[in-house]
Order: sequence, then C-alpha cells, then structure tokens
Amino acid sequence: MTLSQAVAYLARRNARFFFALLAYAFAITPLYFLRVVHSDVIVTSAIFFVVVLGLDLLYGCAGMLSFGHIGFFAVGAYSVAVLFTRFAISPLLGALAGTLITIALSYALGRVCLRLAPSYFMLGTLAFGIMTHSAITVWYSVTGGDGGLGGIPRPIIGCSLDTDLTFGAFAAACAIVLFWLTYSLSRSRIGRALRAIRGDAVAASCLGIHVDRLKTNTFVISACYASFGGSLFAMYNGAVHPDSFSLGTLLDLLLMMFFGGEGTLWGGLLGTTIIRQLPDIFGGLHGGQVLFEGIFFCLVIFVLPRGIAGAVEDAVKRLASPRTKAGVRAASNIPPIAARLQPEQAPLLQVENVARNFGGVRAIDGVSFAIHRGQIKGLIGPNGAGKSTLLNLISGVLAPDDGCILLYATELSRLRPDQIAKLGIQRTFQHERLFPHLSIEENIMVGEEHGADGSLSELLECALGSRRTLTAERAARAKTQAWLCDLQLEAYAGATTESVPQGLRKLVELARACAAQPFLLLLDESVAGLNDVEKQAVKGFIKKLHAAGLAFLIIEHDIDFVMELCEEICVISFGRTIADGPPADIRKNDAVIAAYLG
Amino acid sequence: MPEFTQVIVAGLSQGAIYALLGLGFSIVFLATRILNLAQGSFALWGGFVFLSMVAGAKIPLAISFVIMLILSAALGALTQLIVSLRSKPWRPISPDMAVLSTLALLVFFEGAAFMIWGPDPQRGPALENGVFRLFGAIVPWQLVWMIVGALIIATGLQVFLRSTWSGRAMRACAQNPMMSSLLGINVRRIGVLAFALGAMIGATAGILVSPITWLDYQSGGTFALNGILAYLIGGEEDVAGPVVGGFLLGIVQSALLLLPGTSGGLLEQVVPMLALIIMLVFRPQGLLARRI
Amino acid sequence: MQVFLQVDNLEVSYGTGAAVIRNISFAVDRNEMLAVLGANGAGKSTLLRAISGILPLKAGRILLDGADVSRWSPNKRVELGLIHVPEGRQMLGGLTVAENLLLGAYTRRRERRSALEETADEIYQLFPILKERRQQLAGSLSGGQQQMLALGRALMAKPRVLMCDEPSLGVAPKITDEIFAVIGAMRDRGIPVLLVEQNAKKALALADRGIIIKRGEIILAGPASELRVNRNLSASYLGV
Amino acid sequence: MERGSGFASVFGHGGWLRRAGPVALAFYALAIWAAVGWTGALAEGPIKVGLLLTYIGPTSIFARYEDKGARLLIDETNKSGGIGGRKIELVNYDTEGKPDRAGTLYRRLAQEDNVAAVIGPDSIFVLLGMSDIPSEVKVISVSSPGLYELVAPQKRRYIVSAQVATTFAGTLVLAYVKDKFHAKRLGMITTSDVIGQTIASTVGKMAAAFGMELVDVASQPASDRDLLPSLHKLATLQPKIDALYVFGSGPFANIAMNQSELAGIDVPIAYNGGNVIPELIKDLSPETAKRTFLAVARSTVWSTLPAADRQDPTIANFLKDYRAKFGEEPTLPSAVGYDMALPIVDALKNVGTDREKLTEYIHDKQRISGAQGIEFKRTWADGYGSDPAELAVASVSDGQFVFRGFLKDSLRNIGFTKEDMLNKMRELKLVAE
Repeated sequence: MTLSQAVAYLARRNARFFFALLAYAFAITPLYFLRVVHSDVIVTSAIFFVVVLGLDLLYGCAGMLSFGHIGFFAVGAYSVAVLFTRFAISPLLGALAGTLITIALSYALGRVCLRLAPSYFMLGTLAFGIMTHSAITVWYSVTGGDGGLGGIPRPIIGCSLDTDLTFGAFAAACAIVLFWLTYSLSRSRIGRALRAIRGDAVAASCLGIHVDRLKTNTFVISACYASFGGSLFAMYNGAVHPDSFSLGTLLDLLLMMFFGGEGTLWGGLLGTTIIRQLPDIFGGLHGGQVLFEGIFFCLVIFVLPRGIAGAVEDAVKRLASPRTKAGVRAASNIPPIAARLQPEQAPLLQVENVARNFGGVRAIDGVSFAIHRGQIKGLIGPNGAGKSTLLNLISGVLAPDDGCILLYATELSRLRPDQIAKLGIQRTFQHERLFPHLSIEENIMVGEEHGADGSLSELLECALGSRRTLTAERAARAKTQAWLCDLQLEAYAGATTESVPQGLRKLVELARACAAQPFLLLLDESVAGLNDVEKQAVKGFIKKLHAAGLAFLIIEHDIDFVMELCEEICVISFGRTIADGPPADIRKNDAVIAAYLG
Repeated sequence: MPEFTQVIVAGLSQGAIYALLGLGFSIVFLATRILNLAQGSFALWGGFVFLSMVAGAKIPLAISFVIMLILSAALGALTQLIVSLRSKPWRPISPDMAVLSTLALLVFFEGAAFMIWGPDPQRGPALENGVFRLFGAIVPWQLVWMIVGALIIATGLQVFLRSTWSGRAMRACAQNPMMSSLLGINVRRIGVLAFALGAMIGATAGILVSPITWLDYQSGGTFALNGILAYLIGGEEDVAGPVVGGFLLGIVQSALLLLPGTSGGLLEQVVPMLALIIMLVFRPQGLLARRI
Repeated sequence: MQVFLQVDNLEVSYGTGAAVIRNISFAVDRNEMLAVLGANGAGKSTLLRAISGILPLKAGRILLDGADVSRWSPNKRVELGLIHVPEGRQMLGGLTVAENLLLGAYTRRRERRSALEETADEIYQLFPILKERRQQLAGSLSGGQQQMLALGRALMAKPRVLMCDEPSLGVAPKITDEIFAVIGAMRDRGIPVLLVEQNAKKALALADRGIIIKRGEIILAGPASELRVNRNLSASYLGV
Repeated sequence: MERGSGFASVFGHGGWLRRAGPVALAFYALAIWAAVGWTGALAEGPIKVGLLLTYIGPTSIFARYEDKGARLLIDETNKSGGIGGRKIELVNYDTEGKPDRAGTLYRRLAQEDNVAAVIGPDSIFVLLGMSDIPSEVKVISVSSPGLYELVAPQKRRYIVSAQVATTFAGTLVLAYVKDKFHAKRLGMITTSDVIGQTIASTVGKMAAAFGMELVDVASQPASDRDLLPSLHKLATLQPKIDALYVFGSGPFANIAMNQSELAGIDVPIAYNGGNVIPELIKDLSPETAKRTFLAVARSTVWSTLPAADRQDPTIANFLKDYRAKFGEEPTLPSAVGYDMALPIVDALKNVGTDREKLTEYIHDKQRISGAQGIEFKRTWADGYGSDPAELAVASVSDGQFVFRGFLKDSLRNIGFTKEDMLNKMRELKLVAE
C-alpha cells in the first residue's frame, strides 16, 4: 500500500474524525486572525474538549450521566497546583499524581454509585462534585481556599511551553490524541458494548458483556479525562481557584456536551468553543449570559436533544446518496457445534428442584428437567406458570432461591449472566430486547464478538485500534453479513432497530444470540407475532442449527410449532412440572389439557 | 450547659432549613418520581418576590404571602407542563432527561433572578427580628417561625396525603400511574397539582429561611441540594422523612462543632455531602423507609 | 339504545409498529358477559387497554352507552363507569388494603362517606379475608388475595361496564372459582362484563357469548354454549 | 468492508471536497489574508488601557463602583483632548472572581489587546493567584488589593496598589474600640482562607500591641451565607467577649454583622473589608449599625467631617463630577477606582505609551493625591505607601457612614506612637527596605 493509499484508507475509515478536525480548523483560523476569538478561548476549548470527551464517552456511549466530573477536574488541577506550590514537583508529575488519585477516587465512587438507579447515580456523583469543591474551599491550609493558588509554571517537554502558541499546540495535540483514542474506542467492540448497556443492561449481560466491570472501568477512564483536563487547565492558567470548579462550571460542561451533541464526540468541539466564547459575546452582561445559558439549555433538552452535531449527522445521513452494496452472498455461517462439545458427558443442562419467590408469591416451586446434547426441548404451560422466570434463572438474570442448575458439572446458579453466556448458553427475550442505540448489524456484532469483558487491557487495545482488533472487527462484520443473509435480513443491515418491523426484530435477536456460537439456545416466544411464512423460515433455521449440534430450550405458545419441532416437552403450571415427555404423550396428558382448558 | 443547648439551637436552625426545603421536594418526588432540581428555584423566587413585595413595594406581610403563594403555584404548574412536554402517557420521561430538564430550568430561573434582582445577596424580611434566651442559649425568633413552619407544613401534608382524595390520588400515582388512571384519576392533573403544591411549599420555605441563609441568584442550587439531602436522609415514601432527616442532620452537624479542630465551613459544606454519600452507600432508601 | 358497549373496527399498535389488533368489532349488552379468548399474545389484553384508553386507537371507535369515547382520556372513561381490572392485579402496594378499596371509589369521591363505606362493607362480605387484612399493605398479600382486592377495588366504583383481564392468572383454582362467582354475580345484577381469560372452559361456562382472537383478529364468535363444543377452540389453544 | 457513511462520501475518494479542495483552499487563504490586512490597517487608534475587574461573585460589589470611578477619570481625560490627541480606550474584562481567569485575561490584554497598562484586578482574592503574570508579560497593574502584603516583594514592581483601607489600616480601628469602649477580650470572625487567616494573625498582633486579647477566631468560607454556627460559638465564649472583629470581603462581613445579632452578640464591632458601600449597611439593624466601626478614607465621610478637614479640592471635584455623571453618591470603591486610573493617566501624560517607561514612572517617580483623600508615595513603601494613621473612623447611622474621629487621635490616646506603627509595619513586611 502506498502512502497516499494508506492516507486515503485512514481518511475514509475515520471520515468523521478528520472531517470534524479539519472543519474546525478552517472555521476557527479566520475567527482567530480577526480577533473575534481569542487564543485563550481556543486553548481552553481544547482543554475542556478533553473533559467533555470523557463525559461523552460515559453518557453518549454508556448512558451514565455523571455530575461528579467537576470533582475529578478539580482533583487534576489541584494536584498540579498543590504539588508544585508545596513541594515544587513538576506539573507533569503533578498531572500524573492527579490521575492516580482520580483513579482511586473514581473507582471507589464508581463502586458505590454505579449500582444505584440513574437518578441516584446522578445525585451521588453530584454530591462528590460538590464535596470536592467544598473540600478545596475549606482546606485552605493546603489548597489556599478562596484565595486560590498561583504561580504554577507551564511544563517543559523538550522545549518550554511558556508561550500561548507552544502551550496551545501541546494542549491541542493532547486533545487530538485523546479524541482519536476515544473515537476509535467508541467505534470498537467496546463502544458497541457500552451502547448495548445503555440500551438494555440485562440483555447486554446475557450476551457476555461484563456489565459491572465495563461500566466501572469506563467511569474510571472517563474520570481520568476530566482529571487530565484539570491538570492542563491549571498549567495553562498558572493558577487555580475553587470558583473554577463550582456548579457553574459543571453546568458549562453539561451544556458543552448536550449543545455540541451527546454521543457524537466531535460535538464537543463545537460545544466547548461556543460556551467558552460566551463571556466575550456577553461582555459585562453576566446576567444575560446566565439567562441565555438557561434558555439554551432548555432548548437543547426540549428541542434539540441530540445537539448540533447530532442534527448535522442526521442531515448528512439523509443527504448522502444511498450506496448499494456489492451483492456478495456470504456462505452459510453455521459452525459445527458438536465438534466443540466434550463428548460422553450428558445431560447437557440439568435443572434440579429449582425454586424462586417473588415477595410472597412462589413463582417457581421445585422444577426439574434435563436437556441433552443437541436436543430441542419445549417448555410450555399456561400464562403465568413461570416459564420466563425459569429462563431467567437458567440465564442468570435471576438467582434461584433453592435448587441447582448444572451445565455439565458447572453450577450456574451463582454465576453472573455474562459468565453463563461465555459458557455457551444464549437466550432471547419474550419482548425483544434489541439495543436501540445500535444498528441491526451492530446488534448482531455484539453477539459475534462475545460481548466484552471490560478489562482495562481490552479497553486499551480497542482504543489503540490494534491490528488484531481491526482484523477481528472485519471478520465479525463479514460473519454478521452472513447471519443476516441466512435470515434474509441483509436489507436491514444499517437500519436502526426502530425502523425494523416488530416481527423481524425477534429474528434479529435470534441471529444475535446465534452469532455468539452457543451450544444451548434458550428461546422465549421467538415466533410470536410472525406470520406463517416467517414462522416456517424460523423453523427451518432452527432445524439447520439443530443439525449442526445446537441444543434448544423453546418457550412457545404456538403449540403446533412446539409439537413439530421439539423432541421433548416439559409442561409447567403454577411453578411445578406437571408433565415431561415426547410431544405425543403431552397431547394426551390429562393434566396438561386440564391446565390449559380448565 | 449553655454550650450544649446552644448546639441544639444551632442544630435546630440548620435542621429547619433542611426540613423546610426538603418538604416541597418530597411531595413532587412522591407524586411524579421526578428529582426536581428546579425546586430550589421555587424557594429562591419565593424569597425574592416576597422580599420585593415587603421591602420594595411595602405590601403587608400577610397579603404578600398570599400573593406569593398564588404566583408560586402558577410557577410550579408551568414547570410541570414544561418538564413533561415530551412525555406521553404510555412513555414517561426518562429519569436522566427529567433531571436534566429541571436542571435546565434551574439555570434559567437563576439567570432570570440575576436579571431582576442583581448579583448581590440580600436578606429576606424576617417575620420577627430579635432573639430570646432559652436555658442559656440564644434563640432567634425567626428560628421559632422556621420550626413551626416546618411542623405545620409537614402535618398539613400528612393530613393532605392521608385524608383527602387528591392526596390519596397522589400516592396512588406515585405507586402506579397506569393503574391510577384506570381508577379514574387524572394523572396529569395530579402531576401539575404536585408541582404547584411543591412550589408553594418551596416558596414558603424560601421566605422562612431567607432571613438566615440570605438570597442571591445562585442560592437555588444550594436550596435544591439541601432539600434533596433532607429528603434522602429521611427516606422515601414519607412526608415525615425530610423533617426527621433534616433536624437529625442539623443537630449532628452542629454537635460536631463541639469537637476541637472543626470549623463552621467544614460543617456547612463538607459534612452534608459526606452524609449524602454515606447514605447512598449504606442506606439508599433513607433512614425511615422500609428496606424493599 | 339497547347495546351498552360497542366496539367498531378497532385497530391498535404500539408506537409506530405494526397493528397488534385489527378490525375488531363486537357489542356487549346489559346482563351479558362476553368472554374474550385466545392464545397468549393474540391481543386480548391490548384490546382491553384500548377500550379503557391506556393505548390510543389507530382506527375504529368505541361507543359507551351511546357516547363516542374513542378519544377520551382513561380517567374520563372511568367517570362514565367503564372499569378495567388489568392483568397482573396492579396493586398500589404501598397503600393499605382499605386505602386501595377506597381509591377504587375515586370517581364517587363527591358522594357521602357512608355510601362508600356501605359499598366497602359489601365487598368485605364478598371477600372476608380482605376485611381481616384491611390495615395491611396491599403488596404483602398473596396472589389470590391481591386478585380479590383488585376485583373488589373495581367494584367500589359501582361499575357500569366491568372488564376483567385474566383474573385467574397465577391464582389457585379454588380462589379462581370464588372470583368467577363474584364476576358472575355482577353480570346477574345487570352489569355488562368483558372477561378476558385463558382458561377457556371456565370462562365459557360462565359467559353468555364468546369471541376468539388469533393474531389480533376475531376468528370465531358466538354463544358460549356453541363455542364450548367447537373443535376450533381447542385447536387454537393446544392444536389438539 | 466499510459501510458508506455520509461523511466518507463527502470526504473520501471522489468526494466533492477532494475535487474542489485546492481551489477552495486558495480562496480561503486569500480571504483571511485580506481580512487580517484590513483590520491591521486600523491599528493606529486610541491608546488601550485594560480594565480588569470582578463583576460577579462574592467580591463583585466593589467593581460596580470602581468601574464607575475609573470611567469617570478616563472620560474626563478623553473630553479634555485625551493624551496628545489620542483617546484612551478601556478594554474591559470580567475576572469572574477567579484568579485563573484573571491571569488568562491579563495575558490576553497584554499580548492580544496590546494595552499600555491595566486597571485592576480589584481584589486580593483574585490578585494573589495571578500575581506572577504582570511581571511575566511586563505590563503594570494598578490594583486595589486589601492585603498588599501578601504580594511577594519581587512582584511588586509590576503590581502597585491604589487602596488605602488596607488590612493593616483596617486593624487600627481596634485602637478606637480600645480607646472608646475599653474593650479587652476580642472575638473574631473571618474567612477561612489564606487571606482571612493572615488578617487574623495581623489582628492578633495588633490587639496585643493595643493591650487587648484575641480570644477566639471563627472562620468560614467566604461563600458561606449562614454564619450562625461560627457566631454561636463566639457568643458562648466564657467570659464573654467585649468586642467583635469582623473581616470579610464582599457580602460575608455584611452577613456576619447582621447575624451577630441573631447570635446574641451585642458588643462593639470592628469591621474591616474594604467595601465601604451602601450595600454593606442596608440590611444592618439600627442597633448593630450604631456599634459598628470601621476605618475609612476621608472621602467616604466627607459631608460629616469637621469643616477644617474638608479642604482637599481633588475630593470635592471628584464628588461633584461623580454625582453629576452617575446621579448617585460615590462610595469608597468609587474613589478607589478613580485612584486606580489616576496614576496610569498621569503616567501616560508624562511618559507616553511605552510599557517600561510607564512602569518606571508609576513606580518610582509618582506622588499622587487621589479621590480617597490620602497621598500615595510609591517609593516610601514599595508601591504601597500611604499613611494609615491618616484614616478616619466611621460608624453607621440612618443608612449613612458617619465620621466618628481620626485614627491618629485614638492611637495617641492609647499611647501608640508613630514609631511603634512603623515598627509594626516593618514586622508585617509592609515596608520594603
């Protein structure tokens, strides 16, 4: 590949990234030379952009809105300031120390707050943010209190960064590098996993995403952005003061993100620059500025919830000519599953005396059954009998109060859903749970990539876009294409989940589960709402998978469908097994008929 | 002895602020599950409007109070309408969007307050100036009013929620909005009512606390936080929560002042937020509520 | 006007998706119980939700005692006496049993208190267990008791039309019988009843007429006695 | 395989940007060059002077008056023909009360706006954090910090003060309290930051010098609004304090004095905070007002001064012009603002716009008597210099500051000599030697 080809490839692959940077540079240059925008506005915009990147990674991707980043911003700034003024430690080391402190603090805060409901998460992080502000105000013997701390020098990296130009270049370089890393992270499997969590944490976890760890690590990384931004801020200004880390600044940060466009990353460039420019626009009219910000904020929330960048992206999407894909019909995708199974051992899954209560109601009351290798098992019963609950117990969404669930010799009842998914059990949901923030193709890719285990090394690898991850991504994309072909859904690849008809969404969910290459698939009413032709297609699909060695547990109300497909059927009523056997026996079983028809 | 009683008095004073601000917050959250940050603005505006009427236009206290109640009810209702602009009966607004929109309104009200009343802090008109001595402690009369106000509002709310149709309907909406509408309850109207009521309580709180806390255009955020704090410590589902939680926090906070090496600033600013985080860690449902 | 509740060509969908029920028309008269039957996911609950106004209509209209209520909000329909006992009981779990019952009479809030208490006493007679537990929180009741409370709460409103969605769901057979008896008694008092049930035999034993819904459309309608012996019924459930 | 995003089609192979790119780029560069050239042609305009004050935040109360005072002088200068025919243009920014922002704006003033000198910043809370910048960019700042001693001596070349009611001067009001009320036990409430604590230590030393004891110092952050916890603490001290010293910039002090009554403290209050303005006293109850004492410049209590002391024409003119221009009574910060602009205008008239010459002139050669009614002799105390004993003591009556006496009289009465004072100032590093 020649250099120009490489550049062209990079430019095409990362069009949004380069487009945003170039457009920004082109727009800001004349404004700077005409003295409309001062250099400090541009430099501080770059600094705040770093913070907003972190916020946007957290909210735009993972859907967690943190009000605590103002605190981490302060930690970064004050680490530089305090360490320099008290111990004459160089600002860059100060920034490093700030990052370390932030990692510890954000990890602790994350562990506390991430398990809370969204509004309480916001409150908890807000409390942290305010407490940090209060602490630096009150602890004046170290932080200088309301007097602030001054005299922080600009760092020296090879050359001294003491002019606005050199420091500006340094800050811009930092911002661009972080922008690049965040951008490639958000496009990677991690980005997909985060958006999956934002849409539906339970489904995400059932696809093998280690939700807690991924959320915590993302929170920590995002906090580090804020801390590093704070360090840059302190170095640039040469001084810190509690008022720069107050609620007002938090509002600015939020406004930067939402006005720019949450979830787009590059929207932050617009947001930061405009908000930083506001004082110069309003001059002495501070009240006007606050009022304007309020109106602005309301407008963004109520009228333009995706911000400017979101609106631009939508417009571009509409304008861009729809390009037809080369009609490559990928080969069938179904891997030979039997080969991956340990032989000899049977049954595959064993459910023994499982029980589960909800409040005072015993929803599952001692159910036992077994699924053998490569078997299709049906699970039927009247409404409210506890079928879906049972599926939740097997997939780890709920923990049983009693009894045990064994996959070969592995006890599942104490494992998390993502661990169970990794062991080779996948499921679909009664009401489809596709990830609304991902396209159809990306939904399946989440399955194809086996979720994400959220470890730091995985995050790092994805952010750096290593050759391995890129190859893996290309492979996953190709395989996904094959799955879509198998189900004749290729026309919907890039579509949003909302635009796909209800019935087909269930198929996508099925494909998503299959893509994770399980050897046991739990289906919860997969054909409800499909017409006969579609049902036949699904039936054929299931048979093909079955032929490859995949085992099934199928909950279905369409009795014909169940009777035809299943080798064995287990019937439950009032949380108890009332029959278990081949379809022909079940049809004739009096208890079953009574349970259904009364 | 006087030191001890003085700590109690200081604690009650701080607690009354928490309690008063928490009550309005709790009624809105109880009925609509919206974490209403704009609640702080209701207190701020109530205090400022009252100040302008009493000190500026020289309108008698009682009349000003009634006018202010009417105005704040309208403001609350308007807020509810704006916040639920994008929500549909079958698709309620998501919690983060709800918080963000009330935050946006908080900023908006802050800016408007700046434009009208300027940047300086101002002292609200006290219902009764002066102090008296009780067991050696100096007690401002305003404190008596604050405590009485908090207790009256709390009792009133309790009676309202337990023994009136609107109150019961409000509790029903909190539990299950869909079912409530099937019982014939107009869920939207109850939401508006809750915001109006919350705003009236908030404004009353603003009037009562502003002689102590003062008012500036940025006080709204502080007020909202104090309210949330009292509410969280007291626990959900109960009007008594903010009162108990508020007074408890206030007294604990002042008692810390007896320890050597503590300063007022530490207590005023760090301790409450620390308490909030501790609550979220160990007892997110609050002190009074049952563990669910 | 004879027919009390009339439903014409109803079409409903969730959000922008495809229609969940289509083209559904029927009428229920006074003194009549109509059983709505069908497999899970056929659209029975959706139908009731549309009638009570929780879901907006895409097409069609609903006439209640001659008034077109198609565009009315749910609470206005309740004011007219259209009472819906939704699926899954929908307790106000944090309120006591007595408060749950009282809120059932929300539409009668302008009546004298003694009148409400009279109705409550009637309900306590029907379900004595509720009287025992009236100071308990509704959330702490067992499934069967909750279903009784849900029905009792509906009766507090003095319904003019009663719609019950799977009152037997997760309830032991004995209690189901009790509940069905009360629903039957309501019909005998002249209240039109719309009963959605999965337990087809029990429902048809009680109801006067029935309709069977499959994939959002009526596939069979007729007097209960005929439906009971219709072979298609079992087919649509069990495929026997 | 890459999905066709809209951005790629604009940007990638055969995208319009690629085709039209070079031409567009050329036009773009040309346009910028032309525009910059055009604005550059306007360069020879008025003389620019920075006006960097704090218009929001706790100390913003000063700025509104300082702004007016400074503008009064600049407008007068411009009306009378400017400096050698060139008008003075104020480039005005808001520090927002943050030293970091102030520092950045100071750089902007020096490097992008090319000002000759800067009026401001106005508060020690802002100045302290950014005190490196003026010497870094070599543009002099005429500021008004209440606590000039906290500015390191080596930075004072590029930062001079135009404020007379300084910390040290403010603490002298204790002499009056001692003289008139024979107070012995002093309680103090101050802000919990470096500034508040430095003042507390100064107060402690001065109280000892006057034969008083500073019993307890309560402090809270300047942004706090409810100071009752601290005041209650002071109120319960045993034996009781017989005077209260209040320090606080912005509303803090106002609130402290006001709430002292709620805490049941009814002893004389010595106040020090610089912002001697109507907003400070409008919420004070008559009882508190009567026992509040503060050290002020003469212009603040001009109308209540003995006639013999009302001779200074500068002050009289300032008062007259200010009233005429703004239709309100000037305050001490108005006079401070005027006095901040005064040395710069004076220097511009004498040495022109060269920054170094301006700095040297203001710093070394200038003796100036401004609107505050006190003569500055910069060389005497390294940019600081005025005689604190020249201040008057005021208290509040009917919402006005009323003259109560001269500090020099009280100092004499309690036997504190001029020599004692100089020694104390040396000890506090107020005098550079």
